[in-house]
Amino acid sequence: MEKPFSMEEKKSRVFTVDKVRIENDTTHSLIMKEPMASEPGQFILIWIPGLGEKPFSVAGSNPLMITIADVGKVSGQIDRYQPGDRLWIRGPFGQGYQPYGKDALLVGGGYGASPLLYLAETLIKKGINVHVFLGARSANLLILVDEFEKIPVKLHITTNDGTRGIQGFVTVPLEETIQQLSDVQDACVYACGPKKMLYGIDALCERYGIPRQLSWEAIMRCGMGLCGNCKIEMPDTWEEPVNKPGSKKAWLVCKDGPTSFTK
Amino acid sequence: MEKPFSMEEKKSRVFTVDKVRIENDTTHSLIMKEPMASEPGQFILIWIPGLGEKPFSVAGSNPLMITIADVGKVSGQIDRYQPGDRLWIRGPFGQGYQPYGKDALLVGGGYGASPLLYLAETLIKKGINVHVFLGARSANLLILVDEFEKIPVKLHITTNDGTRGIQGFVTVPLEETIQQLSDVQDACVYACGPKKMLYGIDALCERYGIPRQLSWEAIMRCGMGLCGNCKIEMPDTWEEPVNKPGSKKAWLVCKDGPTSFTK
Amino acid sequence: MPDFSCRLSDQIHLKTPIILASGISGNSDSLLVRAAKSGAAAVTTKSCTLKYRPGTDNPASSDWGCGLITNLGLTNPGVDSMVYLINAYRQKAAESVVPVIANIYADNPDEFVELTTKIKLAQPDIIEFVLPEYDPGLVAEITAAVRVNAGLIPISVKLSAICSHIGKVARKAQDAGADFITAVNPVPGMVIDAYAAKPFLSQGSGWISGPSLKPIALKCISDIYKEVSIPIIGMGGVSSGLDMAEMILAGASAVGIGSALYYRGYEAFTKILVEFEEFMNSEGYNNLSEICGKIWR
Amino acid sequence: MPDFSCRLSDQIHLKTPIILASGISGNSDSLLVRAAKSGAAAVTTKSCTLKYRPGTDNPASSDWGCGLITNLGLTNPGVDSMVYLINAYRQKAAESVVPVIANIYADNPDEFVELTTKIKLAQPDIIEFVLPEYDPGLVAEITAAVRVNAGLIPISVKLSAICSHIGKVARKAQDAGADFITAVNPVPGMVIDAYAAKPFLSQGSGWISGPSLKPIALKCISDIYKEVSIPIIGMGGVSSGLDMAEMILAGASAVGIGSALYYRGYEAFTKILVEFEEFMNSEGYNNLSEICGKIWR
Ligand SMILES: Cc1cc2nc3c(=O)[nH]c(=O)nc-3n(C[C@H](O)[C@H](O)[C@H](O)COP(=O)(O)OP(=O)(O)OC[C@H]3O[C@@H](n4cnc5c(N)ncnc54)[C@H](O)[C@@H]3O)c2cc1C
Ligand SMILES: Cc1cc2nc3c(=O)[nH]c(=O)nc-3n(C[C@H](O)[C@H](O)[C@H](O)COP(=O)(O)OP(=O)(O)OC[C@H]3O[C@@H](n4cnc5c(N)ncnc54)[C@H](O)[C@@H]3O)c2cc1C
Ligand SMILES: Cc1cc2nc3c(=O)[nH]c(=O)nc-3n(C[C@H](O)[C@H](O)[C@H](O)COP(=O)(O)O)c2cc1C
Ligand SMILES: Cc1cc2nc3c(=O)[nH]c(=O)nc-3n(C[C@H](O)[C@H](O)[C@H](O)COP(=O)(O)O)c2cc1C
Ligand code: FES
Ligand code: FES
Repeated sequence: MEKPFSMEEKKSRVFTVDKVRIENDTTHSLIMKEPMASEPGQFILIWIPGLGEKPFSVAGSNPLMITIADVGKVSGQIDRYQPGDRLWIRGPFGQGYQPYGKDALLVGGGYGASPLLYLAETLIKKGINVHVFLGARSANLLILVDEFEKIPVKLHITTNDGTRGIQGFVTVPLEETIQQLSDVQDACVYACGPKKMLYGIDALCERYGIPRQLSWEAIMRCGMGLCGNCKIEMPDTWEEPVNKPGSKKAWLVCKDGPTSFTK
Repeated sequence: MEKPFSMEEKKSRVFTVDKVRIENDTTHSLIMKEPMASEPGQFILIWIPGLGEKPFSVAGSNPLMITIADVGKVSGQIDRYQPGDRLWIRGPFGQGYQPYGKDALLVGGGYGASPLLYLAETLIKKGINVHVFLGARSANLLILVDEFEKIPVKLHITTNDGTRGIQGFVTVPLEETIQQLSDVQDACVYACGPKKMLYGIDALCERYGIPRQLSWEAIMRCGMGLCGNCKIEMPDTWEEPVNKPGSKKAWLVCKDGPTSFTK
Repeated sequence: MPDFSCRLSDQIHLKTPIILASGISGNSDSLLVRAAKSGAAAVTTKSCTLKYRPGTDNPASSDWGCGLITNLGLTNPGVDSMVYLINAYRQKAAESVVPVIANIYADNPDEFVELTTKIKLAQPDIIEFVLPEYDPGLVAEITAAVRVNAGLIPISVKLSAICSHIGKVARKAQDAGADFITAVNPVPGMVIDAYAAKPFLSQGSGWISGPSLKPIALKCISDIYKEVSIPIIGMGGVSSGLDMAEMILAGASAVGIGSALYYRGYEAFTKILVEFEEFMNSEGYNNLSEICGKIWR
Repeated sequence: MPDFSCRLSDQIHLKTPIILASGISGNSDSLLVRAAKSGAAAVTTKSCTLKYRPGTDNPASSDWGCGLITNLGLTNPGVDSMVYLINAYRQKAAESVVPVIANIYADNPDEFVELTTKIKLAQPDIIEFVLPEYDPGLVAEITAAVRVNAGLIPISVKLSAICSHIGKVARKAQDAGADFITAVNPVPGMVIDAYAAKPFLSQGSGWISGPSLKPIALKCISDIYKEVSIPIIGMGGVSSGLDMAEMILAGASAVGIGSALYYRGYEAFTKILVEFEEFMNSEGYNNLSEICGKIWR
């Protein structure tokens, strides 16, 4: 009988900031000197010794990149980091997005767009057709727009106040695009953003019968699938996998997720 | 910084006897059902639960084979084993023989011949020219003669009482063969047997300036290079490697050995 | 197939010997349901205290290579909410329900009396309690107090691997009325990040569980087995069917798993059981009592 | 290059902080010489008792995956031969000689007095002793007895990771006259072979050393550091330069290695030192006192 796990160290390692890119007033990206093998949709834990540790999406793996909105203690500290500064990072953790079908519809709300650039690049390499939908309350809260403009994707922008792109929610251009798809079964929506947006997108996708992969957030403590703190309930449309009985009402973002896949 | 070791389990595993081959009155070989990746000259530890654990040379690796002389508690118990019986084995441990030069002179005293058949096969595969010298007090104490006769080696047999082969010590035909070598520097003597025989062979080799690899025995306890129980002093001809200062007077059979290499 | 039914007492029969250990998912009724549906033969709630405890800051846990270290600071909603949670678990689990072990923790005998009285309202199948100290006198006093107040509910004393003379302490607990011994709680430890020149966990130190705890736990369980006649719920580093076999061979009647859910997910329950069954079959064992404590026979 | 010189006391200066732990090669003068020549800044002899002890049957040790388990049964030639052995070591080491720590073990204070008086004849640089129990009163009594009889030789009390309230016990030892604390001795454990349905070691149980011991040792050392003002010789699971850094950061003044000789051979001393130097350089540290106990500053 084989041992069911490998004795690798999963401790935090030191990473050094190489470049800082400002995305908007409150959001910036850190590009590290070191790479970290990972998939889009996975997350890492960043530790600031003496301050705390928080999860962030992988926004690029070679070198490792993260996009961070300054909202509090840890993110605020990271916000001040300059090239040469060090961070302690462990990971990657969780289930990433899986490339699926021939059309990909990527939806990002606010800093939820952070893993999508990395995802878009990965999908393009696989020959998948990529649409990107970025939504925010206002133009100054959008992120990564310039970066998406540099790669071969069809970009759709919405703001609630109409300061950039179409006025309204991302779901509007998303729905239009879904309607134009030749085969919804051979396409997939990939979304990342606030829970409310994810529920909305899930309902929309359900209506059109289109597969979707949603990336969820929750407050994490152990990050190891033990404490139960990151538990969320999945939407009713989400079918419970046979090998995970009971998970529908008790899905762990850190271990079952952060991405869910409904086909 | 990498971790300096891998967290693999080195615990005993269960092996099952497949075949038993009688070598002489007191010696027999056990051929297991399972293989064990190993090199000739390495040793394993055989545990008989409730009885004890002792080191034995690897006499074949695929499947694992061992050749055992019945001299006491553990070996006596193993002597009674039949196909289907189980043994607990860990290993391989230690430094094996390294193929060297174009002529190989293999010398076995008593059950010391046990790793030599496996060694001979390995050397032949590398295109090395193999001589085998088997010595024992009497014909009935020789082992593996039939097996050596089946493979392309030049076989020399000596017995102290002349009951088989040349009467006398193995060192006699060994010395003759050394004298006939075209280039002693491109040849190597590989010996396994009682300490006295090894000292003798070492002195002979030193006289002719021929490289030799000697396999030593000692009473082992930890088998891990910690307790110091298997410590022996190497002959004066043995030069201390620069990365092992002090080892000449304190060489660990379990870790530095069991084979030593003097060029 | 071997008979896996596990009779802990006249009242407590488990369908298999595998149990969800305390502290793993044990603050959520729906996660307890998930554990039950995933194959746990009994589930244990997180240690609860009289009042709500928010727990510690992150980092609160880490995989340091040979095992885990955690210090979540006894995060729990307090005993009143725990009673509610246990009832909710039973309701949601419906026909999947398995026995529930309610774990309580207090600093002193008086608090234990209050906790026992309160948790009893949920009618847990077993009340398990964690001791603040292993002074033999205190162990006896607390055990007796819980015993009296638990009424008909069986009680289990949970001992830590750092409890010295653990066999003797377990004996004290048995004499004071414990129905079972749960062992072990993890050992204290500290992971330091040399580059940060700081301990990794926010609290400095934590508790070591998982693979590196196993040989320590096996020693404890075998020491306890030699001293007591009540059943032992063994745990500490079990993550495979062979680990489970070793623990039962050392003297455990049932086996808890915790860290294994990190290594193998909720599937750990069925995976470990399948492996354990393979072992039982290959060795020709028919039931658990054949192997319980067998290393001593 | 950072300054590695390690001043344990006015009398004891080590050229680096790396020490050969007790029980590893410590029954052989020529192996102690080998350790000294391989880079040990001090060597410790195997625990010796009043009389010769043959030790246990094989199997006496194993690598169980996360660390080692050993129970060699205190094999040692007895104190009289140990005195001879220490002298032989000094003579054979000649100019490679490094300080020698003589480790003694007894069951009771009287025996400790006799052992101390005898081992003193070898004039070891430090007398280290292993306690039979961690009862604070006994710790104080034995320490005081050794202290009085050791004369001018500094003494170190070696504590085990299973010693509960280790900080307080270390404090007792300091108050009773200990010059150093050595910590830790390994934790008891048991490795079971499920197929054999037997413990693997001939003695049933043994002691767990190596990587899995490290976080436990770090916690002990930091607990001790907070309670005492005398230097700590830290050990337990150190096998790399980073491990060594962690142990010093936790409060050790010097670091012992044992199991690392299994993982990395006698080369462990220089390899660990080179790695430690890399760490010191990369972090810009200049000497040991800058990092000793730094996690608490
Ligand atoms: C799987 C996962 C991936 C994540 N990926 C990213 C990422 O790529 N980029 C990123 O910036 N963050 C990401 N987050 C969120 C991130 O982990 C932190 O929650 C966030 O940075 C706040 O931490 P803090 O210590 O700075 O704030 P805290 O001091 O903990 O909180 C400060 C205040 O901000 C509020 N707050 C906390 N989180 C959020 C939030 N997410 N949005 C708005 N307000 C909040 C709190 O309620 C509080 O009032 C991710 C979270 C998860 C679970
Ligand atoms: C590296 C190494 C490789 C070895 N390879 C082999 C091998 O391939 N085949 C093999 O049969 N043995 C081999 N041995 C020897 C083996 O390990 C045991 O020592 C031997 O089997 C005796 O164990 P026992 O428990 O049966 O005897 P015990 O009960 O321990 O001893 C019984 C009696 O036999 C004597 N005795 C012990 N060892 C020997 C010996 N080697 N020769 C003669 N008398 C002895 C003892 O002094 C004692 O009087 C090897 C030893 C080492 C160190
Ligand atoms: C994340 C986590 C939280 C725990 N919380 C508790 C707890 O609240 N009460 C308790 O008695 N034990 C708690 N434990 C200890 C476990 O119940 C168990 O005794 C220990 O982890 C050993 O088993 P394992 O190696 O299978 O994890 C916790 C363990 C972990 C890993
Ligand atoms: C094989 C072996 C034998 C030991 N013998 C002794 C001993 O006789 N006396 C003692 O105090 N410690 C002894 N120890 C404990 C070590 O000195 C040390 O405290 C422990 O192994 C932890 O360090 P490590 O993880 O570097 O091995 C022994 C350890 C090993 C591995
Ligand atoms: S954060 Fe603990 S289970 Fe997910
Ligand atoms: S047998 Fe212990 S060092 Fe070789």
